Amino acid sequence: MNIIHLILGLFLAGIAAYGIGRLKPAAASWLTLAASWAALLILFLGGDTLAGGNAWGLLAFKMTPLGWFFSMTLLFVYSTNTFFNLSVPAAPTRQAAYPMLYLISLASTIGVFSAENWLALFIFWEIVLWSSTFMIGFGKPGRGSIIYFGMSLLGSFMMLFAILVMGTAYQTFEVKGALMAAAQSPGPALLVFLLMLFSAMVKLGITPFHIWMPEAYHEAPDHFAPVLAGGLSKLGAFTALMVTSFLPASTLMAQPWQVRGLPLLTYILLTVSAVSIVIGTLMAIKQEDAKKLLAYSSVANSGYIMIGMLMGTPMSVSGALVHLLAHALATTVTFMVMAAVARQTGTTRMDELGGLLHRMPITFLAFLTAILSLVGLPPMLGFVSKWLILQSLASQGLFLVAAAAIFGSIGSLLYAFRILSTVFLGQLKPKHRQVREAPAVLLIPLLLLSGVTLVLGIYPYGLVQYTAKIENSLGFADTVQITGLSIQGNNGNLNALLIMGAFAIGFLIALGIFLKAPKSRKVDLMDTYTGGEFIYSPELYSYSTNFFAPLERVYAGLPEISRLYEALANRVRDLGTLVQYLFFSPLPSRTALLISVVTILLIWGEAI
Amino acid sequence: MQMNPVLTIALPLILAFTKIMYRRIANLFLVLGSLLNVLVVFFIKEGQYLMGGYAPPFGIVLQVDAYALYSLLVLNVLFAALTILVTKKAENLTSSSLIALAALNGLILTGDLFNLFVFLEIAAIAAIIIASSSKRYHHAFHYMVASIIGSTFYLLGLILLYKQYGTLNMAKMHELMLASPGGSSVAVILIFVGLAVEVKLMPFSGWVKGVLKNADEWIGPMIGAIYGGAMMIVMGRLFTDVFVVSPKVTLLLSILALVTLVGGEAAAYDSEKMREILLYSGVAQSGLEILLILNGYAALSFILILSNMMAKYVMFLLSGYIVNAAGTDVLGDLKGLFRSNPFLGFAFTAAGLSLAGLPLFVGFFIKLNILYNLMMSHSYWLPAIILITSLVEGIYMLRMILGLWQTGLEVQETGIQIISPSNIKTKYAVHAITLILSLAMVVFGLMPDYALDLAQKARGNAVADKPAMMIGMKGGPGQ
Amino acid sequence: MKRILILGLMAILVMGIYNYAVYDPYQKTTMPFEERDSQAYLSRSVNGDPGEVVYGKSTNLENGAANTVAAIVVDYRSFDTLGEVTVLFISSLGVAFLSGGFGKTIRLKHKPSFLLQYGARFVFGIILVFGAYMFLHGHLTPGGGFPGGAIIAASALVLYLGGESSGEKMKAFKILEGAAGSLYVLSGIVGLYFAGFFMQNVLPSGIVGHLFSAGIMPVIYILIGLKVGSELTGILDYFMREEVSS
Amino acid sequence: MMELLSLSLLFLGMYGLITKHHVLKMIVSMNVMEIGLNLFITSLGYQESHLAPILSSKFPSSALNFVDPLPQSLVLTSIVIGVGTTAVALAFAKKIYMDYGTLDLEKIEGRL
Repeated sequence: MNIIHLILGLFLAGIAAYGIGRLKPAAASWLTLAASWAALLILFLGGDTLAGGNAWGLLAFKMTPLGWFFSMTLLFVYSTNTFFNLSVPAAPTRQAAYPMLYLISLASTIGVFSAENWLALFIFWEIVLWSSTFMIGFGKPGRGSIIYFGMSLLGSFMMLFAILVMGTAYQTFEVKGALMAAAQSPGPALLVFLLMLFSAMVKLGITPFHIWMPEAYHEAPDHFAPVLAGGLSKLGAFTALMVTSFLPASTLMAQPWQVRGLPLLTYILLTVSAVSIVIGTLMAIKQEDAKKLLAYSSVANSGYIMIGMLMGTPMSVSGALVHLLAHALATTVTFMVMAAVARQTGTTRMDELGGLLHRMPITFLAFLTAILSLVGLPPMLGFVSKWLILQSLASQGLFLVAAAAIFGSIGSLLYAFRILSTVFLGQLKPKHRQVREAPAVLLIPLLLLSGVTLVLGIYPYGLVQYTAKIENSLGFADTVQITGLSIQGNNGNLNALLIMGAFAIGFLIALGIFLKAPKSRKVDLMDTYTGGEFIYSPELYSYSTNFFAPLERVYAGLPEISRLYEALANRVRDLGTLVQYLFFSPLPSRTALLISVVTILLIWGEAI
Repeated sequence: MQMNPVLTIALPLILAFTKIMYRRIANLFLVLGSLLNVLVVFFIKEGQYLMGGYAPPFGIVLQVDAYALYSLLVLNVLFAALTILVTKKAENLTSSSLIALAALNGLILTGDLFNLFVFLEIAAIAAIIIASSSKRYHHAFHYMVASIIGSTFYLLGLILLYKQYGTLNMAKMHELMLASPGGSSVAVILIFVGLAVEVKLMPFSGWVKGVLKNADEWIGPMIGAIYGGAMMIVMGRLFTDVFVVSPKVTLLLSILALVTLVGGEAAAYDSEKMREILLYSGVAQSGLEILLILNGYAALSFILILSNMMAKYVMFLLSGYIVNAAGTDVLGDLKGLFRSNPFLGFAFTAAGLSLAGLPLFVGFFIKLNILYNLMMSHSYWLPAIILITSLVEGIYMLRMILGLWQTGLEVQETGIQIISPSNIKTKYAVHAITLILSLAMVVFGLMPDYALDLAQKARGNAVADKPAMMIGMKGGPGQ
Repeated sequence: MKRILILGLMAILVMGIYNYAVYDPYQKTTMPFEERDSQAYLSRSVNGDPGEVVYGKSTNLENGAANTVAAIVVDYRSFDTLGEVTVLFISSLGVAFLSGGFGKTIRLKHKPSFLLQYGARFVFGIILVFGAYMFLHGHLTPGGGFPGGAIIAASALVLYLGGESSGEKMKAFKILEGAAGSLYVLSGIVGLYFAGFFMQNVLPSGIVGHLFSAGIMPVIYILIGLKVGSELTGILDYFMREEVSS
Repeated sequence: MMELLSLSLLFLGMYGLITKHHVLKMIVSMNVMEIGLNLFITSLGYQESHLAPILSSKFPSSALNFVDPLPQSLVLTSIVIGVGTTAVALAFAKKIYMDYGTLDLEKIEGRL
C-alpha cells in the first residue's frame, strides 16, 4: 500500500459512491465514511514513512513528516465529518454528486501534501478548489461559492505564476529543489516568495484576502462547513511553511533592510498578519450569525498561524503547527456543533437561539472544549500553541505584533463568550422547548474531536516532539526543545501537566462550591408576572442582539475590504459593457466602420 | 485502401447537387453524406494531391499534412454528430449543410490561396443561410455584410501578393516571401483583417452577437464551434505556414489579439445570458488562439483550437436544448436546471471547466503549456495578462455552471422545479455524444501527453513553429 | 460632417494601400510578367515545354483551348470553377430557403402588350441560341459557361416579362440544375479514377482553335452553362414568388 | 492610375456601407465594392500594348506578348461569386421588408 494506491483508491471510491448514490443515497454516505476512515487508518499506520512512488512522471509522491502531519490533520477532519454526512436530513446529501466530490477532494488534499512536484501539487490544489466549490454550492443559494471560487482562483493563479517562474528560471518543478534553487540565486526569487505567500494567504484567509471566508462558511451546507473551515484552509499553511522554510525572506533581503533582526519583508507580512488578527476579532464580535462569527474567528486564528510560520524560529514554527492542529480540531467542532444546532432548531442566527444547554448538554460540552481551545485557555491544545507563539514573539521583541496577538486573545474571549451565552446559556426560546439532543451518530465525532483537543492539551509532548521532527526535515538548524515534561521557552518553560494539575484542583474546588451552595431557581422567560407586563414577542427580550453594541460603535464606520473587490468586479463589468457597446453594435455600418478604422491603424501603424 | 482527400469535398457536393432532385429523402442524404465523409477521412494518407494533373505552382493542390488530417477528422466527426442530432432542424437546409461541410473541408485542405478564397465564400454563404434559419434576418444580413467586407479584403490582399510574388500557391508563396519579405505587409494585414472577420477577432466581430445570441442547438454548434474552429485552423495555416510576417506587423496584430482576449472576457463577465456568455468567451478564446498563432506557437494554438472547438460545441448544443425547453437563457431563471438533468449537467460542466482551464480536464494542460512556453521566451507580462483573463473566465464560467446546478431560494422553499427532466426532451444520442466528448476531455486531461504529442507531430514541421516544450503528465523539461 | 470624415478615412485607407502596396515606380515589389506563374499557362508548359503554340496548328497540347483565360478557368484551375458553380448553387438554395420554397407567382401589375407577349417568345429563341453559342465556343472566344448561362437566364426573364408563368417548368429546371452539377463533379471523379487526378482532362485535346478541341473543356462548359442558366432562372423565379404560408 | 481609381471605387463602396443603413443601398454599395475590386484585379494584370490572352488567326503564336491571363480568370470567378452574394442579399432584403415593413436597419434596431 503506498500513497498512489491511497489516492487512486479514494478517487475510485468517489466514483463508486456516485454510482451507488444514484441508487441508494444512504449507502453512498456509508461508503464515504468507510473509505475515509480506512484512509485515515492506512495513513496512521503507514506513518511518515508511507511509501511514495512515481505514478506517471509528473505525479510523483513522497511522504514527508510535514506532509504526514497535514494529511493526518485533514484526514481526521474529513473522516470525523463523514458522520455528519450520514445523518443530515436535508435534500443536498441525497445528491449523489456530494459523496463523490467529498472523496475526490479528500484524495486531492493527500495529493497536495505528498506531491513531489509543484505542478502535481497545483493540479491537486485546483481539484480541491473546484470540488469544494461545488460542495459549497449544495448549501444556501447565494454568491458565497462564487466569491470563494474567485478568491481561491486568484490565489491559485498567483501560485501557478510563481511555479512557472520557478520552472522557467530554475528549470525545475521539484517542490523542494525549486525553492532551494530560488534561495540560492535571487533573480525572480522575490516574486516567487511574494506570490507563493499571497496564494497561501488567500487560502488561509489573511486580511486583504479574507472576504471569502464568512460568505463561504455561511453558505456552505452545514455538514460541509466543518471540513471547509477546519480542513481546507490549512492547505495554505502547507505551502506557506514550505516557502518560508526553504526560501526564507532573509535570503531575499540584504542586511540594511532589517527591522529587529528580521527582514523588512517579513516584518511587513507579520504586520499584515497582526492586522488580520485584529480585524478578524473585531468583525467576529459584531456578527449576528454564528457561522459568520466563527468564520471571522478563523481569520484571526490564521493570523496566528501565519505569524508563527513567518518568524521562522523553531519555537514559532512549532507554535504554528500546533496552533494549526488546535484550530483545525476546535473549528471543526464548533462548525459541527452549529450543524447539529441547525439540524435540531433550523437556524444558526444567534438572536433566534438561546438556552440550549439544557436541551443539548453533550453538544454544549464539546462546544465548550472547542471554544476554550480557540481562546487559548488551559488545559486545551490552543493554550499550548498560543503560548509557543507568544513566547517567540516576545523573544524577538516584536511587541507590536505581540500586542495584536494578545488583543486577539482577549477579543476572542468576547466573541466566544457571546456565542456561548447566546446559543447555549440564557433563556430557552419557547419554540425550542421540544428540541432534543443531537443523535448519537453526531455526538461521536464531537466527542472524538474535543477529546483529542483535551488530551493533547494535557499531554502535548508527543505532538511537540513531532513538530521538532518536522523542523528537522525542513532543514532547521535547531528545533524546539523538550526536557522531561516541560517545553523549553526563552523566558519560561511550559509544563502542561503541571498546569492541568492546577486547573484540576481549581475545578474541584469550584465543583465543591457549586454542589454545596443552594440551587438557583429557574425563572422562565415568559414568567413576568412580577413586572406586571405582558410579553408579545419574546425575541425582543433576548439580550443576544447587539450584544457588544457599545464596543461595535467604536469601529462601526470603518470601510470594509470587500468593497474593494466589489469595485474591481464592477470595473470589469464596466469594461464589458463598454466592449459590448463599442464592438457589438447590431448595425452592420458600425462593423464596417470598425474594420476600416482598424485597417487604417494597422497599415499606417506598420508604415510609421 | 487509400482515399483521395478531394472526396471529402466532392462527395458532399455531389450529394447536395443530386439532393434537389429527391426532396423526400433529404435528411438521409445529409446524415449519410456526413458519415461517409468521416469514413473517407480515416483512409486519407498524408501527401500532396494534384487537381487536374497539373503540378503545384500552376495547378491547385490539396495539401494533406497531419495538421489538415487531424483537423479534418475532428471537424467531420463533430459535423456528423451534429447532423445526426438535429436532422429535424436541418431539414430545409440539407443541401446548404452538405455544401458547408464540403467548403470547410476544402478550406482546411487546399494549398492554393485563391482556391481558399472560393471556399471561404462558399462557407460564408452557407453559414449565412444556416444563420438565417433563426428567422432573424437583419442579424444574418449583418453577418453577410461583414463577411463580404472580409472576403473583399482577403481578395484585395491576395491580389497584392500575387502582384508581388506572381504565384497563388501557398508553398511557393512561402519560399518567395522568405527570400524577399519586404513590401508585403499591407497585403498580409488585409488578408488578416479579411479572415479576422470570420474568426471573430474583436473589432471585426460585430456580427457575432446578433447571430449567436439567438442560436438554437443547430446554429450554435455550427457557427459558434465548427465554423469558428475551421476558420481558425485556416488562420493558423496561413500565418504559420505561408506568410512571413514582419515583427512590427506581428506586434500590431498581437495587440489586437490581446485587446480581443481582454475585452471578450470582460464582456462575457458582464453578461447574464447563457448564450451571450458563450459567444463572448468564444471571442476571447479566439483572441488567445490568434495571439499564439501570430507568435509562432503552432502546435499549442492547434491543440487549443481543437479543444475549444469541442468544448464550445458541447456547450452551444446543450444551451440550445436548454433554451428550447425553458424558453429563456437568462441564468437567473434557469437555477437548478441540472439537478433534474444530471447527464446534461455533467457534459456541460466538464466542457466549461475544460474551457476555463481547470485540472482534470484537458484545458488545464493546454493553458499550462501556453503559459510555460510564453514565459520561456517572453517577459512575464503576457502570461500575467493571460492568467488575469483566465481568472475572469473561470469566475464567470463557474458562476454560470454553479447557477445551473444550484437551486434558487424560491425553489428550495417551495420544492417546485421549474424545468423537470421531462421538459428537456432530448434524444439519448444527445446524452451519448455530449458525454463522450466530455469524457474525452477528462481522459485527455488525465493523459495529455498523447494529445500534446499529436499536436507536436502535426505542427512540429510547421514552418514558423517555435519548438514548444510541452509539459505533459509524463513530465516536462527539467524533470 | 460625419460623412466627410468617413470619406477622409476612406481616402487615407486608399492612400495607405496605394502607397505601400500598389505604387511601385522602381518595380521592386512587382513580379515581372515573364516570371509569374501565369506565363506557363500562356505557353501551355505546365507539364513540359511544347515549344511555340500556334493557332490552328499545334496539337496534343496539355490544353488545347485557344482562349487562355478559359483554359485557366476550366482546366488549369477547374477546381476553383467547381467552387464557383457551388457558390451560385448555394446562392440559389439560399434564395429558395429565404423565399420559403414554392409559393405562388406574383402577377405582374401590367398586362403585357401584344408586341411584348409575342415578341418575347420570338426573341426568347434567339437569345437561347446565342447563349448556347456562348458556352459552346467558350474555349475559343471570350465568353464561356457563365456568360452563356446568364444569357439563357435572360431569355427566361424575357419570357416572364412577356407574361409567361413558370409553373411546372421549374421542376425540370431543378432536375437540370442537379443533374448538371452532379455530372460536373462526376466528370471530376471520372478523371480521378480513370486518369489518376481529380478533374483531369481525359479527352484528347485536338488542334488549337478547332471547335472540337481542348478535350473535356467544351463538355464542362456546356454543363456549367446549363447549370448556371437553370440556377439563375430559378433565382429569378423565386424573386417572382411570394410566401403562401404567411 | 487605373489602380488608384479602382481602389477608390472599392472604398467608395465601403463608404456607402459605413454611412447607409438602408438595406438596398448597402447592397448597391457592396456591388460597387465588388466592381472596384474586380477592376483593380484586372488592372494589376494589364500592361500597355500587350494582347488579350486569346490565340486567334490574327495573333496565332504564344510567343507574342500577352497580358497576364490569371487575374482575368480570377475576376471571372469573383464576378460569379458577386452575383451569388447579391442574389442572397436581395433575398434578405425582401425578407427583412416582409418582417419589419421597412428596409432601414436603424429603424429596425430602434424598434427592437
